[in-house]
Amino acid sequence: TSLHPLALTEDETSRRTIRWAADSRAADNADALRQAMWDAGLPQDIYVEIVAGATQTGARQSQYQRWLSADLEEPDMLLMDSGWALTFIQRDQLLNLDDNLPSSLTNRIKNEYFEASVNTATGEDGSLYAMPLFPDFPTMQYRKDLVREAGYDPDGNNWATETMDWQRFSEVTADVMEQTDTDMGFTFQADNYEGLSCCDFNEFMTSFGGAYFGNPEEYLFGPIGDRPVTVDEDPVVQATQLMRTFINGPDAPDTLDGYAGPISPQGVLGWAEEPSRRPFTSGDAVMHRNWPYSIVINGAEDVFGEDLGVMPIPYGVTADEAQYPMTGGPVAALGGWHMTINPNSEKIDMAIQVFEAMAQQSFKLSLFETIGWIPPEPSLLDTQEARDVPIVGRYIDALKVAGQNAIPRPATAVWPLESTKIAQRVHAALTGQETSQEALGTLKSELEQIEQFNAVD
Amino acid sequence: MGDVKLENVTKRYEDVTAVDNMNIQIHDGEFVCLVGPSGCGKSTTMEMVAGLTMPTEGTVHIAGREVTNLPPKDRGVAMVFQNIALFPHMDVYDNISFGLRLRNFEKDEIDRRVDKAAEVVQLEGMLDRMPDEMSGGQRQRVAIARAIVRQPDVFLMDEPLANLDAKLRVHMRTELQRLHKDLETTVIYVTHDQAEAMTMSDRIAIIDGGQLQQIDPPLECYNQPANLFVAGFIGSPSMNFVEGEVTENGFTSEYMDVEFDPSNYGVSAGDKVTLGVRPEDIYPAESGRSISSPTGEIRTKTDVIEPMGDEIFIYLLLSEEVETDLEDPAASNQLLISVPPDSDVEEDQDMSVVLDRNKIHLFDTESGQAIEHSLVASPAASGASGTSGAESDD
Amino acid sequence: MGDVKLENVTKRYEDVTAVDNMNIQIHDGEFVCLVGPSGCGKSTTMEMVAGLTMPTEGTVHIAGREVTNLPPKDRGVAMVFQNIALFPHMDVYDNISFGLRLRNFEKDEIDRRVDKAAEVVQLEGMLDRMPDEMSGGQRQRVAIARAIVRQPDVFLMDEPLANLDAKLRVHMRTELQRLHKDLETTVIYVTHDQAEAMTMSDRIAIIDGGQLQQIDPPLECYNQPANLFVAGFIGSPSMNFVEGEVTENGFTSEYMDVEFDPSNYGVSAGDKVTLGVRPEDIYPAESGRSISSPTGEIRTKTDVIEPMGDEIFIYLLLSEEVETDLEDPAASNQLLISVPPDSDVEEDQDMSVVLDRNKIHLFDTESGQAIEHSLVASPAASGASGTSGAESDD
Amino acid sequence: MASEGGTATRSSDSDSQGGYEGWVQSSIQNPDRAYRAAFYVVMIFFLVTTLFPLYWLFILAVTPNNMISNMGLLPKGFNPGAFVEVFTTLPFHWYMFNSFILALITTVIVLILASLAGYVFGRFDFKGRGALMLLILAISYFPPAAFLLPLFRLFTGNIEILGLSSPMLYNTPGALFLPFSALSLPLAIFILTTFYAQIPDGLEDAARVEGTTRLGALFRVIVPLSAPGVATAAVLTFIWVYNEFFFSFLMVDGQAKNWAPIVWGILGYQGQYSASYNLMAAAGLIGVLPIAILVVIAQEKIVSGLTAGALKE
Amino acid sequence: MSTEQSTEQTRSRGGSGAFSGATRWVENLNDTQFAYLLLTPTLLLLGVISIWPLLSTFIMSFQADSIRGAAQIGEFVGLENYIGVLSGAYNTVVLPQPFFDLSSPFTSALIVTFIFVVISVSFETLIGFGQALVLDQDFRGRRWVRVAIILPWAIPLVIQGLIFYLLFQPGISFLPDMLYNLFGGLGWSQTPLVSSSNALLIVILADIWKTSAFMALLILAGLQSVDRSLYDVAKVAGASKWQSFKLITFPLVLPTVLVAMLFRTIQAARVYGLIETMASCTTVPSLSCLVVSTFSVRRYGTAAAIAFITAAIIAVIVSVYIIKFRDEGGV
Ligand SMILES: Nc1ncnc2c1ncn2[C@@H]1O[C@H](COP(=O)(O)OP(=O)(O)OP(=O)(O)O)[C@@H](O)[C@H]1O
Ligand SMILES: Nc1ncnc2c1ncn2[C@@H]1O[C@H](COP(=O)(O)OP(=O)(O)OP(=O)(O)O)[C@@H](O)[C@H]1O
Ligand SMILES: [Mg+2]
Ligand SMILES: [Mg+2]
Repeated sequence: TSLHPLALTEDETSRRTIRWAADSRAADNADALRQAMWDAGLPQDIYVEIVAGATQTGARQSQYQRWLSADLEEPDMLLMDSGWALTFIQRDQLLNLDDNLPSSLTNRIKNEYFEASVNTATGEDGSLYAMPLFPDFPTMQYRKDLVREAGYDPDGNNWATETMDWQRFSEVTADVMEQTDTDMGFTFQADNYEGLSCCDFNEFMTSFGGAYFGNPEEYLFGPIGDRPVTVDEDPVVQATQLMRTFINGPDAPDTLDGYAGPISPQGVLGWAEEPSRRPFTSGDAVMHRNWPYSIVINGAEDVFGEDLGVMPIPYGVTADEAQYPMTGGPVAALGGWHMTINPNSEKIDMAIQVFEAMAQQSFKLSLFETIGWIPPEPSLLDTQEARDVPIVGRYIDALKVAGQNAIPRPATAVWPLESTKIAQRVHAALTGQETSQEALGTLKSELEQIEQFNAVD
Repeated sequence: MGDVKLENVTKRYEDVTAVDNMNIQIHDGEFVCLVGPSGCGKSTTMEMVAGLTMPTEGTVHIAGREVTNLPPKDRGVAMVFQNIALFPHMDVYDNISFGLRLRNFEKDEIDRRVDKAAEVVQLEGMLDRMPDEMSGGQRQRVAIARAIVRQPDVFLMDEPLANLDAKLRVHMRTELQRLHKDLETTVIYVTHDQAEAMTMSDRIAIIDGGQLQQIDPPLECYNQPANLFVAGFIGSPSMNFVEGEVTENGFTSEYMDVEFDPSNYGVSAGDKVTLGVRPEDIYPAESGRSISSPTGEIRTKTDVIEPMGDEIFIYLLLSEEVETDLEDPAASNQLLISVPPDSDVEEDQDMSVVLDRNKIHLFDTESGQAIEHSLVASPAASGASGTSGAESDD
Repeated sequence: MGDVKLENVTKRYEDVTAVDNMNIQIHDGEFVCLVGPSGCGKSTTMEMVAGLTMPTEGTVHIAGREVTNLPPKDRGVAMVFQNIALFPHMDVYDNISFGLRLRNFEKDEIDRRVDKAAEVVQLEGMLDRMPDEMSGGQRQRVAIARAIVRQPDVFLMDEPLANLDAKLRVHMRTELQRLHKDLETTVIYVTHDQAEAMTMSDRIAIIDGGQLQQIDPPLECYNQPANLFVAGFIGSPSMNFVEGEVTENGFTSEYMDVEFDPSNYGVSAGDKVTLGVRPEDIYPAESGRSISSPTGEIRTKTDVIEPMGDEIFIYLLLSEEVETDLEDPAASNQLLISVPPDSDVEEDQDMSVVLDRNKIHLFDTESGQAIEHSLVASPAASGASGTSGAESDD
Repeated sequence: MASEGGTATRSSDSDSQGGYEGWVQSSIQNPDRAYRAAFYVVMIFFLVTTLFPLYWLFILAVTPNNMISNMGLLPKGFNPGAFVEVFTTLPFHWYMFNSFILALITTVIVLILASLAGYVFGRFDFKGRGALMLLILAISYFPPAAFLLPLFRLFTGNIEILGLSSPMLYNTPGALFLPFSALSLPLAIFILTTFYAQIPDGLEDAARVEGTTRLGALFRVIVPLSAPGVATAAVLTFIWVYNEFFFSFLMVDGQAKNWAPIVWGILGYQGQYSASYNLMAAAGLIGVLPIAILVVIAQEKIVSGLTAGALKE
Repeated sequence: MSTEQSTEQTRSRGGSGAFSGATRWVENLNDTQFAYLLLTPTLLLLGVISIWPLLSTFIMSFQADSIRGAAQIGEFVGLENYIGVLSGAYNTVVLPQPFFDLSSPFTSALIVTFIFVVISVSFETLIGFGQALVLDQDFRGRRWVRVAIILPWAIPLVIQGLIFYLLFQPGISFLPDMLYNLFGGLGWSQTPLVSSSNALLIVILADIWKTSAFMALLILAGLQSVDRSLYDVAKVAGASKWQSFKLITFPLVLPTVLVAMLFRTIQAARVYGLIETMASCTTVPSLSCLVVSTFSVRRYGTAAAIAFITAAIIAVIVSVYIIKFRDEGGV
């Protein structure tokens, strides 16, 4: 119908097409994915057309928003960020999987998938509205060669599963920097953007036992206006000050004593994922916090290969010492994407078949292999097939730890606004415009106002 | 059918009345010249005929139908614009053939007509020039060619020859006349060249201040001007005027007297009248030319002498005290005469002249209306002909 | 000091030579008219003096210094453009005062001069009009005013009066002459109006095909044209030409013979010559005018008759077989004469005419150069004066 | 004698002061030379400032993606392969094709509509002229987001008028060129109004007497004579549409076969976290090529002195 | 008699009578009717694609946000959204940045937008004029210089953002360190893209870089349309180059310049994409940023209200233009 030369030359005649709004990574590997689905039992006459869609998660969210609000029949399936799938679920804009998928499948998801992921796919009524396709957890990547050169023994000390606390981390980093004459120690993301509030800062904060809204088990997803705002508590302040210490060194104002520094360049204040990865990839940094996609890049043979080390993110306090459940220890912000079904679709039956295929082990492993998307079940990570996957397979252990300690962002209807405020204030504290105390105090009052104003009545 | 009729046509701009209650009827196939001082409304009149300007009041008829609200393209007119208005993005060929191409003429026919027109205006071989690569006169000729390739009902030509040299003008004049004759097209023609107006037109319409002063055949306008304005305007150099008064036995003024019987001409003693006489109707008394009815000798003194090649203009002072006013040759205290080129005159010499009574005009000084055009023709009954400013034919 | 000198000036466009090796010297304070057929290079010459067009070859001097590469603003010239070119975004006042404002004249002085100029061109009261609210003639007058408010060393005027009516032209003519006299400015003036050229200029430069043909005082050009082109171009109606041959005892052609002694004029039997005589130098034999030295009677037949008001043109056919060629009045087989307006002539009547030997010109048919301007003046020694096309003063 | 320079009121000016013949001479010649020199300095300044960011883009394109960090003024490594990879990674040429076609359609629509509107606004005085111009101008006051929601519903068949639902234009060119046309119209109308208003009446008159209709005069005389303005309006519209960001992104799902424009192609090199800066840069440079060619062609139309020789007035 | 008329008649009889009938009808309309006839297609397109959507958005601006339920928009609340935005009540609880806040000017949308408009439009006009004057000259290689100068305008927004984002990104480009060493003392940040004031300047710079070409192109067209013979007159009248420019060129291109400035002002007042691709709305909030960020979280009522407030502010600026330049402009 689009009368485009490309559409006219396309040959899909013999198959029934179903459209899946995925992303460019899936679209780039469309043929392999289709093959994997067929291999996993999808009837051969079903042809899954993969639409890349917007690449930025925010843009994608708005796009889905428009599609679903306009009651479009297509695309039939949508790949949704675990960070905001809930908002669609809460608005009743997705197909209830409990009612449509075989219960064997839904039960398996609920019981065997990473719990944190499932939480972000479950509605207030307890029904499943999305099927986690893959989770995403950041890890700490490091230059094994440099670390060794400085006299450390990461393998011997089992860094891959038993990460260190921030203090030791800072010392190691500073030491390696100095000994190996490396420009930068630790690169991470502290730009004034969603990634700071959802992830980087969230990790620092949670690893000290802090939380945005009190006990995460209870309040992570609401109720808005009826939960405590705890951003001015000590762990949160500490997290901010620790980040400042990394950037400015312990002698600067509003920092923590006892940590080594500065180990991070001022640049991190303007860096999101890619800018922060580049110095690491080009060999100018010792430590780097990032998502698994960058493991694939940095672990490639022509970059660091085996010299890339991966460990869970360091911690401030252990889970036991932490104030709230789900906090403390080597936390990792939860990312990842879910599969959902457009309730207006005329091909729900086909979509269900696709879901079933996607839930097969073989498919998940092939996703892991072709794109590097981590299987959503911890058990799968233990398989040899998983370990055999090139590059990422080497780092399964660290990823598993991260997955088990994943902390989702508090994605509610007001999260986008709150996220902006958190990023702004934290960033202001990091750049030294305000002290951590001041900034977080203000933040608290702002968040409280937002919660109040948008309270569910 | 290409007769043109303007009925009570008025065109007012914000603070100017360009054309004021104009009534003209031009017959099919007639060649009418519009003349008048700069700014008198000639171009405006043309534009209203063409449909480019909407009259504020009144109606325009062409070929018997009212066209006041018809667009130009449906009026069957072709026009040469005073400002030339070539299409600067088209070469000469395209400019000339523009109207034909619009009408989907065949290529051959277009070529034929364009070639013919280019030949008429002597622009053969320049068909691929752009307007900005031509001289002023050449541009004007393109504009003429553009109009004449078409064969409209009415030709409107607004000073089409203004930028051409004398020789080319004569040539173009005959070409245009031939065209007029061949096509039997009505032509309305604005010119400031008296020779053109005299030789080309069937009738001349003299306009002043937006008002029609007289419309009559050329010689009639020359010999029997309807009023002082026409008398002064037609003829170059202009008619000499002497203001004075009627006495019992004729005309008197500070500088000269002419005898006649006032009752013959419907004037009476005390009336303010102006006497008009053309330069060629004044003769040096000693020239020895025999005139049937001369006036008495008038004593003057020569002042400025302008040899023109084929004749000599002499400014004669009627009074000792003043100097020649070259700007206003018709000033009351001076006479301009024209003598053959071989005449032997010098400045500041006394000269007596006589006027040809046959050719003396009398005007009412106040209204400017003509009273009589000859002090010989007898009865007052004939009156002045053509005195009405408006068209007499309707 | 405002003398202007063009030395070997040539201007070539891609495929046209607009001005061809021109040498002119114009003295300080002189009033020179450039005349010539349309497209002959007058405007181009002016533009080169003004500095708007760079000569392809040659040099331009103004006031004694070479200005060939000087920008217009440093040449001290003011110009009236043939295409008028008013500034469309300025009202009349601003247009006229443009040059003065550029020179930071005081407001009072500007007002004074603008008022004066507006008065000269009779545009008082129109100072706040915009150009597009004016008639063609009014615009042209603004252009003149714009030039004359300034007091430059050299005035360049390119057909400044083309769009004005006869009366206004006469007025403007005198005004410009007065200005010229008052300011003692050099004036170079392009006109196609012979009367203008004759009355206004100190010398007339006749140009043809980009080449200077003659530059001499007006009457000299009229009476002693340097060549056939000048003879035919100057004078309206044009000189009559009859091509023929020199015999032992004079001139002979198909249509007429004129007797003279060839040896007196440096021609010899067998030479192809062209005889030229102006319309006013031909008289009907019976007119009874006494001419000092008439030729024998020539039998002709009247054909077209054109009454002009102040004179009548008669086209005489020298041969029975042909028709009058109105386009080329100088065609060899016909004569155009001018008679007084009261003459009694009709078409197709026999008429014998005599020529004034004093006023007969002889030209070399091939080269076109003048041989003699009078068949009375005796010795061949005097030769033809002013035959050189180039400036004789340097 | 009376020369201009002698006028008393004239404020002191340079060239009448005799004496320093040489100085005068050089002051007459030097300004021109100095002017020329200054001109070249200015031109080079403009060239450097406009081209430097493009040079930077080129550096990015030829530096292998992983080497893009700590960049200086020279590329690190040299990898022209990016210019090929651009096409193998994504059907970038199809995105360019889509943008090109959309820009073409829009430009044609806009030029036609804006010509008509510019003609009446520029050359007619009629009741409501000012108000209408303001209304049209006012449309451009609004951020594009203000149109989005209703338009999206309109283009996805969600609006019912008299029982008929609006056509489903989502993922078709219509969903793009319609809003493109509507949003680029105001600028084009104002540009053309200005230019058409400047064409002397005499030329339009001449065309009409020669037998054109008013519209004929518009398209045969006024439009060609406003070539600089029309070409500029066309170039501006074309480029704007070619690179349009907002609706391009929202009115199609991003597939080349669904008429997704170039912005989708460029963003396609960007992942959730990772970005192939080198490919984006290469794509940016490649994407600019059609425009550069267009400008070269269109500038032939932007020629000077179009009205020269037209009028004597 | 005359042949033209008859030829014409035969042709039109042979041709499409309906068409010539329509032409005749059109030609006979009076000016006002004719004007509206020609405006019809434009008004139709704008009516459906622009005006109708604006009206429905206008209605939305009087409705409450609905960020949770399935309904896109809430109940009618009158002027509440406008009051909330303008009074500052929404500053924290709805908007990511204050709408107008003198105490933190660089995070206040109105002030940021204002600074952006004033600085970028004035520089773009000056530079664009300069570029147009250069391009108007005749010199060798002019065609290539022309292309070069116009090229920035052809760079897609995303790429423009990329260029400047990477240019000012520490760790990627040499520039931030260099600038920090030079201007660090003056408060220039090591990470300029996250300092509101620095980032605003960079965004302005990027905008000037790209959009001067827009101005240049438009002004160049104006310059090219000036009748060359007027310059001849001016030259002979003694005008220097500067005087010709001031008295002839400038007044004659003024309408074009005004149109260019007018639209640039309008566009600049709606700046969003550039900010988002380079520095993000969090750092450099503009009015449009507020619209988009509220819009993208489904606060449609608020977004609509801010859109109309933005339009109203632009309308105020535009009326300044119109009143000031009523005579020169085509408006
Ligand atoms: N830009 C140009 N390119 C080519 N030829 C030109 C150009 N300008 C003028 N010419 C030619 O040069 C010749 C001289 O032109 P010029 O304008 O000097 O004539 P002119 O004597 O002023 O004529 P006119 O009396 O018609 O104004 C003409 O034949 C004209 O066609
Ligand atoms: N648009 C206008 N606005 C105001 N007045 C105008 C306008 N057009 C013409 N006029 C005035 O109307 C009068 C008649 O103008 P028109 O052009 O008809 O004169 P004209 O007889 O052709 O004169 P010319 O011989 O100088 O060309 C003039 O006084 C002129 O100033
Ligand atoms: Mg006129
Ligand atoms: Mg000329």
